[in-house]
Amino acid sequence: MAREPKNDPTDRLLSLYEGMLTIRQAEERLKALFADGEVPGFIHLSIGQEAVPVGISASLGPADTVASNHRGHGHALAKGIDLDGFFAEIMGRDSGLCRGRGGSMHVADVSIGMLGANGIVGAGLPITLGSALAHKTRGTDAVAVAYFGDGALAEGVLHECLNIAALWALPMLFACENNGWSEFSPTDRQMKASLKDLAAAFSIPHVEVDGNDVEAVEAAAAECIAALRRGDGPRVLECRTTRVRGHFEGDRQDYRSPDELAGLAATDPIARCRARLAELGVDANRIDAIAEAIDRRVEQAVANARGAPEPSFAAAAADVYTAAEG
Amino acid sequence: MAREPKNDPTDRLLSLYEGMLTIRQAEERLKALFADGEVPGFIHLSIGQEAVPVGISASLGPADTVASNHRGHGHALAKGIDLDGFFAEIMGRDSGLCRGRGGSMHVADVSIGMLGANGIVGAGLPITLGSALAHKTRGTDAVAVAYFGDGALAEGVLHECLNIAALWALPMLFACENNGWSEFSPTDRQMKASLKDLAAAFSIPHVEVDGNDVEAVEAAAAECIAALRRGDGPRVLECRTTRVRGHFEGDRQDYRSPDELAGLAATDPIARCRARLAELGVDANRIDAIAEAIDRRVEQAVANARGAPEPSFAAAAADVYTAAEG
Amino acid sequence: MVETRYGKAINQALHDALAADPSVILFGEDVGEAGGPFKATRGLQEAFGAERVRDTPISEAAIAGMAVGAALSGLKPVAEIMFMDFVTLAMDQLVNQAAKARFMFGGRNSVPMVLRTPHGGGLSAGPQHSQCLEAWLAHIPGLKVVCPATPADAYGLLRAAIDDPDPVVVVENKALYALKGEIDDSPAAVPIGRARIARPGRDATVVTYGAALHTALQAADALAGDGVDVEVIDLRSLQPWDEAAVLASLSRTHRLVVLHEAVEAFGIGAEIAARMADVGFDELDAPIVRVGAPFMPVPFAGALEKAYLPAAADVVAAVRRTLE
Amino acid sequence: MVETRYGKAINQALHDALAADPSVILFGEDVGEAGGPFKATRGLQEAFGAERVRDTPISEAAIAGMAVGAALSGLKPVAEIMFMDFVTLAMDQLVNQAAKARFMFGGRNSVPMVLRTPHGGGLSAGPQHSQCLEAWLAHIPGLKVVCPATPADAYGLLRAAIDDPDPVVVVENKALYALKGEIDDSPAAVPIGRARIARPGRDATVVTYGAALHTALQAADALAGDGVDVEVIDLRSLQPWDEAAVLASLSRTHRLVVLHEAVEAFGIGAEIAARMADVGFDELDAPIVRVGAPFMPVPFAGALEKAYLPAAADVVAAVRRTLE
Ligand SMILES: Cc1ncc(C[n+]2csc(CCOP(=O)(O)OP(=O)(O)O)c2C)c(N)n1
Ligand SMILES: Cc1ncc(C[n+]2csc(CCOP(=O)(O)OP(=O)(O)O)c2C)c(N)n1
Ligand SMILES: [Mg+2]
Ligand SMILES: [Mg+2]
Repeated sequence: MAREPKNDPTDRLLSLYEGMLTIRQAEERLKALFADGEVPGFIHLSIGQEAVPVGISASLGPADTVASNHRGHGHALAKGIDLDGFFAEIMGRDSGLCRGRGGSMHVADVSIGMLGANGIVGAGLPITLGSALAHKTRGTDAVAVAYFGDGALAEGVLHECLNIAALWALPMLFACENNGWSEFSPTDRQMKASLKDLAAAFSIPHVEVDGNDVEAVEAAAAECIAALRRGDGPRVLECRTTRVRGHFEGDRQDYRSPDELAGLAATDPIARCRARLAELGVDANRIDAIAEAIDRRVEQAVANARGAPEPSFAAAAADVYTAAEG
Repeated sequence: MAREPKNDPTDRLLSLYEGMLTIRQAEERLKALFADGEVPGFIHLSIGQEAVPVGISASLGPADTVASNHRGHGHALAKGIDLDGFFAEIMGRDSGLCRGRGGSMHVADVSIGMLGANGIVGAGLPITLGSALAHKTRGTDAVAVAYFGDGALAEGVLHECLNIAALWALPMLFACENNGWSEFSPTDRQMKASLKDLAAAFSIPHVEVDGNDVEAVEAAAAECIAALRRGDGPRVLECRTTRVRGHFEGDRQDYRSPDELAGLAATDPIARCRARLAELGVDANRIDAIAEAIDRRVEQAVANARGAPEPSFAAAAADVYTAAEG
Repeated sequence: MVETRYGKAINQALHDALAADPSVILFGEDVGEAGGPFKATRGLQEAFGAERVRDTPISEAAIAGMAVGAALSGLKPVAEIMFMDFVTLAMDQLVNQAAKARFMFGGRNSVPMVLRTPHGGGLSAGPQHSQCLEAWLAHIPGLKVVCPATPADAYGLLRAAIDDPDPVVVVENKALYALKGEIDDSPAAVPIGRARIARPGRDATVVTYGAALHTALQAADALAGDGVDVEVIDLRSLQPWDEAAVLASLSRTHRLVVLHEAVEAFGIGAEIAARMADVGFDELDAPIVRVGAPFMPVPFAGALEKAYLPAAADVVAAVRRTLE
Repeated sequence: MVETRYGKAINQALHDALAADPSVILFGEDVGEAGGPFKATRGLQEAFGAERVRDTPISEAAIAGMAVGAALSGLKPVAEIMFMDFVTLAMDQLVNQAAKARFMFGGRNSVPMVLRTPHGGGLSAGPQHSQCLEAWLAHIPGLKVVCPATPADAYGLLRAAIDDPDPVVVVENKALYALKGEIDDSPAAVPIGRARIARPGRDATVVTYGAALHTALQAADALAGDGVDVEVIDLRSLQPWDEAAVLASLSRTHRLVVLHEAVEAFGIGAEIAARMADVGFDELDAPIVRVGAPFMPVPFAGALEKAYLPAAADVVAAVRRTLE
C-alpha cells in the first residue's frame, strides 16, 4: 500500500480509508476462505483494528521497518506488502510471500521492511530493537516499529526492550494495540501495570490515542515518528482498539458478554472514517468505488492464489540455509 | 543465625551486630582461603552489604523462605544456615550443605527455607514468586523474600514477577541490594528505570532505605514483612548499599575511581553499628567478645571443613533423581 | 474399560490428582476459566476453585519458575506451557533450576513439579507452533520426560508424573487430543521409564513414541500384508528410556528402526540408535535406520507439512532397508 | 606463523572483522569497556568506538533478539552470551526467530548474525556456569554451530561465522582461552562444515571437538606407546558436521569412538554414532563407543569435577573396547 503523502486533507483521508478497507476486505475474504477450508491453520483477524497500522504507516517509508505479531495481516498490508503474495501465502501456495512456509502468522517481506508477523507473543519487540539499532548505527533516519498487543505486556522481554531502547535512544516506536483481550481472558486480569506507567518508568514518552480513529492515530504516529527521526529516542504509542472477531477464527467468544458483542459495531474505524468523509462532502459514489476496486483486487488475488502451484518441498528444503555461492 | 526476637533494644542491636559480623568474618576468612587456593571457582563477597540480609532476617522465621543470587553468603547465613556446612560447601567437602556439588553460588538449605543462592541473574525471582504462591495457597502466614541486585533490574523476568506478585497479592518481598554495580559496569549505564518507578507502575509499595544502616533496614523490613503477613500483597524494599570488594575475588577493580575506593570504608555497616552500640553505652569488651566468639566459630568451621572428606562421586551420581522407594 | 479421548484422559488425570491431593495446583495461560487452549483443563477451575487452578499472564519464564518455587515450598504444581515451541522462554528455570536443585543442593530435597506441553505438527500451525523439542530436555540430567501415545497412557503417565518427586515434563501431541482409546474404569499410574510392546513381531523392531506410534502401527500392518512381522515398541518415557526393553526386542529381531516426528538429526532417535550401536552391536544384522522429520522448520502449507511429517511409507521403506 | 592464545585469536578475529566491514558490530554484557569476562573483546571498544562495540544490560533475550533484528536490517552483529548456560534465556530468539527467518520468509533474506558463547567445565564454576548445550542448537534447522579447539580455528571459524549469511553459534571453551598455538601471519577463515584430521592413524578413529580434542590427542599418545595407532578427527563444525570425513576415517580404521565433554546421553556424539550405525554399518568391526560426561549436572568441587570430566584414560579404555 505504502501510500504517497497526500497534501489535500480529503485525499489524505481517502487514502487512509482505502488502506483500512483493503485490510478489512482482505480479512473478510480470508474469513470466508477459512470457513470454506481454503485457509489452513490458525488465523487471527484484525477486523476492527485497521486504523492502527494504517494510521502509523502513513508516516513510514520503505526504509523503515516493522515487526508484528500473530494478528499481523493489517500491519503487513499497511506496510505495503503485495496483496497477491499475501493471499497466496495464507492460502499456502508457492507464489506466497513466504512460499507457503509461514502462513498467516509469518507473513513477511524483509525487502520492504516488513520483518514478519510472529507466532511468539512479544518476540517482535527485540527484533525491532535490533532493527532500530541498525538504523541508528548506519546513520540513517529510518525508524523501526513494533506492533504488539496488550497481552504482550506481561512478557519480560518488553521490559528489556523498553530499557535498552531508552538507554540507547533508539528510533523505535512501541505500537501497542490495546484491545483489552489476551486470547480468552480480559487483559485487566493479567496485567497490573499500565503501559503508560511502564513507559514513564523508563522515561519514554507515551501517547495514548483512540485507535479506532484513523486520523487521530495518524496524527499521533506522525508526531512520534518525527521525534524518532530527529533522534529523540523511543516513543510508546498506545492505541485503544477493538477486537471484533474471536481470538482466532473458530473461537465462539462465549466468554464475552452479549452487551459487549452488540456494541462492537459502534466502534468500527471504517464506518467512522466513512462518516467523516461524508462530512467532508466526499461523494458516496466515489467512496463506494474504492470498495469495488478493492473487491476486484482481492478477488484477483484470491483467483491468482487458487491458480498458483502448491509449494515445492525441494525448494523449501534448499532454503533452510543460504546456498553457497559459485 | 535465626535470631530470637530480643526485646531490649541494646540486645536487639547486639544481635544484629553479631549477625553482620558473622557474615563479615566468614567472608574475610573465605577471602583468605580463596587467595590461598583453598576455595575453588568463583566467589562473590558481600563485604559491606551485610546489613541488608541481617536487617531483613530479623523478621523472618524458619517457615519463611528466601531465594538469593550469586552474592548469597550473607543471605544464607542470615537465614540461619549452618556455618560448618557453609564453609565445607564453599571449600568443596562432603560435609558441605550441598555435599560440595554447588559451591559458593549455590549454598542452600531448603529445610530452613533457604532456597539457594543462584548463578543465574534474576532466576531467584520467579522461584520466590512460586514459594510465595505456595505460602498463600497453603494458607500460612509465611512470606518469601527474593534478594537481587541492581544489575538484575534489566532482566525481563523481574517484570513478569512484579506483575504476578501484584496481580495475585502474593506475600513476596522484593529485596534489592542496590550497590550501583553490575559486574564491571555502573548500573546507571545499564538501567534507565528506577526500581521505585517500576514498583509504582505495578502499584507495589516501594520503600527505600539506607542499606548500610542495619537498624533502618530492620525497621523497614519489619514493616514490609508485617504487611505481607497481613495479606496486603507484595512489597519492594530497595536497600542502597556498597560493594567493597571486586565483582568476584580476583577482580582488581581498575574500573573504579581511587576516590570511590577510598570512600568505601566510611559506609561500613558494621563500623556504624559498633559506633551506635558505643553510643548506647555497650562496653567495648562485650563487643570485642562477640568478634572473638565468631572468630573461634569460624576457625572451627574451617578446621572441620579441612578435616572433612572429599565429596563422593557415587553419592552425587545417585542424587540426580530421588531414589525410588522400597 | 471405557472409551475416552486423549484430551479427556488428561483432563481426568488432572481432576483425579487435584481431588486426591490438596497440594496439587494447576496454572498456565487460559487453563482456568477458558479450560485450556485444547480444552484439556476444562471444568477444573469450576471444580477446584480459582486458587488451585490459576490463569496466568503470558509470562512463560515466570510460569516455569513459579513451579520450581512452589515445588520447593510444599506444593505439587502442574504448570502448562501452551505450545512446546514456547518452552524456549522457560529453559532457564527448567534446566538451570528445576533439573539441578536436587543434585545441587546435596540431594536433601526434590522438586515435585510437572510441566505439560503439547508438541507436534499436522495442524498447519506453522514453524513456531509445531516443534518437537523433547531431545533438548532428555539431554538434561535431573529432568524426566514422558510422551504418551494413547489415552490410557495420557492418563497414566500424567498421574505418575504428578506423583513423581522429581520434575517431569509431559509432552502431549496436539494431533492426538481427539484420539479415542480404551482406558480402565479406575485407571492407575503408568510407571515412568517403562516401554510397552505395542505390537509383538519377529522380523524387525520399530522403536517410537507419541503420535508416531500410530504411524508405526500402520506401517506394521502394511508390512504384515507382505509377510514381514514387525515389533513395535512404544517408549512412553524418553528420559529415562527403557534401554532393556529395546535391547531385548533387538535381540529377538536383530533389526532396528527408530521413528519419531521430531527432526531426525540430533533427535531422540540418535541416542537410541547410538546406544544400540554400542550395547546391541552384536545383535545387529543390519544398519540401524532412523525415520524422523527432515532438517527444516515445520512448514505451514498442507502439502509441505504432509511431505515433512514422517509417514508410514517411510517406515515401511526403512524396515525394508534393514531386511535387505 | 606466530604463537598466540585461543582468547587472543578470538580477539584478533573480531578486530579484523570490525576493521574489514563497517556493518560488523559487537554487543554483550561487559564486552566493551571491561573487554569481556574472559578478555576476548579487550581493546575493541577503544579501537572501534562505543557505537560498534556496545555494553548491554543483563538482558539475554533482548541481546539475542537484537542480533536478529540488526541482521535483518543490514548489519552483521556479533553478540555474546557470557556463559552458554545463559542461552537458556535466549532460546526463543535463537530457535524460533534467527533459525527460521530465512526458511519461513520464503528464502528471500538471510540472518547474518553470530552468537559467541563459552561452554565447558574445569574451572569449578559449578552446575550453572559449565554446561555444554551445543546438542540443542545442532538439533535446530537453520542454525549453524561451530566449536573451535585451537587458536587457529578460534580465529578461522569465527571469521567464517561472521562472513556466513546464516546465523552461526560459535561455542568457545572456557578452559581453552589461555591455550597457546600456532596461527598464520595472515590467517584465513576456516570453512564451516569441514573436519580436520588432527592426527592420522590406522587402528581406530576418535571423533571429537572443542577442548576434548586435547584429551583425545593425549589418549592417542598413550595408545601409541602400546602400538595402537589412533586417528583423531576434530569436527570443528557441529552443524553441519563433516559426515564424509568421519565415514572416510571409519572406512580406514573400522573402529569408532566419539568423545565430547558434553553429557553423553542425547549429546552430539549420539548423532554421529547413530549416523555411522546406518551409513557406516558395513565398515564397523566393533561397537561404537561414546565417551562423554555422565548423566549429572556439572559438580563444583574439584574432586567431583575431575571425576566428571571425560579423561584420556576413558578414551583409552573406549578405544581398547573397540579393539577387543
Ligand atoms: C510466547 C507465547 N505465549 C503464548 C502464546 C499464545 N497466544 C497467542 S496470542 C495470545 C494473546 C495475545 O494477546 P495480545 O498480545 O493482546 O494480542 P491480541 O490477540 O489481543 O491481538 C496468546 C496467549 C504465544 N503465541 N506466544
Ligand atoms: C543470566 C545471567 N547473566 C549474566 C550473568 C553474569 N553476572 C553475574 S553477576 C552479574 C552482575 C550482577 O549485578 P547485580 O545484580 O547488581 O549484583 P551484584 O553483583 O552487584 O551484587 C552478572 C552480569 C549471570 N550470572 N547470569
Ligand atoms: Mg489484546
Ligand atoms: Mg549490583
